[in-house]
Amino acid sequence: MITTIRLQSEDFDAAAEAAKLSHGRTDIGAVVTFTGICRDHEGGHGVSAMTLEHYPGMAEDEIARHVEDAKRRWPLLGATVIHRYGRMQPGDNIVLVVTASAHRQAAFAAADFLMDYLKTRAPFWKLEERPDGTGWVEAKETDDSAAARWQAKPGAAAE
Amino acid sequence: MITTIRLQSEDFDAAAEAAKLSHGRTDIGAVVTFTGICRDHEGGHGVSAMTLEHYPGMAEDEIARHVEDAKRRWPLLGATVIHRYGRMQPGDNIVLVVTASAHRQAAFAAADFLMDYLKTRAPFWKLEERPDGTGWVEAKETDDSAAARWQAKPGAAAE
Amino acid sequence: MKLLYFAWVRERVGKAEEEIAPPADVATVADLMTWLAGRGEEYAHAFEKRKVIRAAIDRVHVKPDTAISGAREIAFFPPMTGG
Amino acid sequence: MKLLYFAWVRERVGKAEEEIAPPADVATVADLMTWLAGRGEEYAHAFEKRKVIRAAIDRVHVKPDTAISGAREIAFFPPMTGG
Repeated sequence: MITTIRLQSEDFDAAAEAAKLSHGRTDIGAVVTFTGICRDHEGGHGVSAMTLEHYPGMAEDEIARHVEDAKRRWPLLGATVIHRYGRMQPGDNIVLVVTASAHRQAAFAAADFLMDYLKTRAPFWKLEERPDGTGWVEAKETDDSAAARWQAKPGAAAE
Repeated sequence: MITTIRLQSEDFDAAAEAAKLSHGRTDIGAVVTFTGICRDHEGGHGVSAMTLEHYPGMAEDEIARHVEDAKRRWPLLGATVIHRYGRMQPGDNIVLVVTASAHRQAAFAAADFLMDYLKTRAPFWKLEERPDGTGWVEAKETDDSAAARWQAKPGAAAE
Repeated sequence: MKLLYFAWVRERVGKAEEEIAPPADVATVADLMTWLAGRGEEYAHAFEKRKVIRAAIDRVHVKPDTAISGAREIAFFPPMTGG
Repeated sequence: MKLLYFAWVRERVGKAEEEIAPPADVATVADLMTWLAGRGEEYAHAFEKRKVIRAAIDRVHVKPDTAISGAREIAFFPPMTGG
């Protein structure tokens, strides 16, 4: 399986990354890409920009552990995770997850799983620039409960 | 909401379609793309090519009904469905679904939902070229049960 | 009314479409399949696995007990395998 | 051992990292937070919402009752908000 994990401040090209996974291959039947984008509002307040802080070293390790976990749960043929850090403005890409498999259920479930874990376990923190100053984004309970879906039974949400 | 539905024999550019949905917008936080690709094997036999037959007129209508259904179930900001017809070889793109929303759960669930319905309700039929001749692909029970997930409770699988 | 056939239903019937005028007692989609199956060997072959065949009236999926009166276009086809 | 602080824990402590040598009775991650909170106003402020703060030892998430002996690098941070 082709696995790509990158942390970078520069933007990424979702299409090029997806193409890399499937190019020249005839065993892949499904490619799912998730692109997370910086929005201009969040929970009722405006956001003019945000800065993503991360824990270098641990972030890569933690993402790699979850990609390995996803490979054990689903028959993946490829997975790419790219997470940006630094300052971003509304409309800018933040995170990319690409999964490839023979069948669509595995590709969908693995991408969904990886995003839930990136949200709740990968060591990144968002500092928002708001009309009244800057503020750290608080973790959401809905993200924790989304991630908890995968703990009950491996692959349960894929069925 | 921007909705694009196209049936075409020519290839599509998944990246360009995804970019169309989110370009210049700052309210979209999540874009999910699903690309279905022709594989060189299926259920134990080789596939050297396949021809997709469709019911012109009904295919567009049926897809449009499911996109409308998805819009009622989730807060989508955009949706694109492109389905090819004609002869395809392993590695060729077959189908594209792109969904955009403020939040990732809606984008994931809507893309998953649309693919399940395309598989089981959109009037397309695959004729495979196999080592021993041609054969129509049989509908899979796993596809029917995947589509049935969405009937129990609207949006249930998104939670 | 116009009939359309797709995939292996089309191959077995030997044509993609035709105009028909069934008798008045052919009231439902199931009746129509029975009537068609009696029109010759190729139709009998096409409609032998009747429970598997799906139908659409005027481009909307329908069940076998749906009435066909007023239909302009009825299509018969195997379970869909798109996506 | 090396300590790392991230996000608002870093802002409150006023530094991103430091070397420390806690006394031998500081056995767990929770003990370490208590000991750090007693090191001054900025630490007391950083560790006042102790139940919210997460920790990692040598780049792996750990719970408050995890032993710190042998750790080379311990990090403290708020709940993650990436993705």
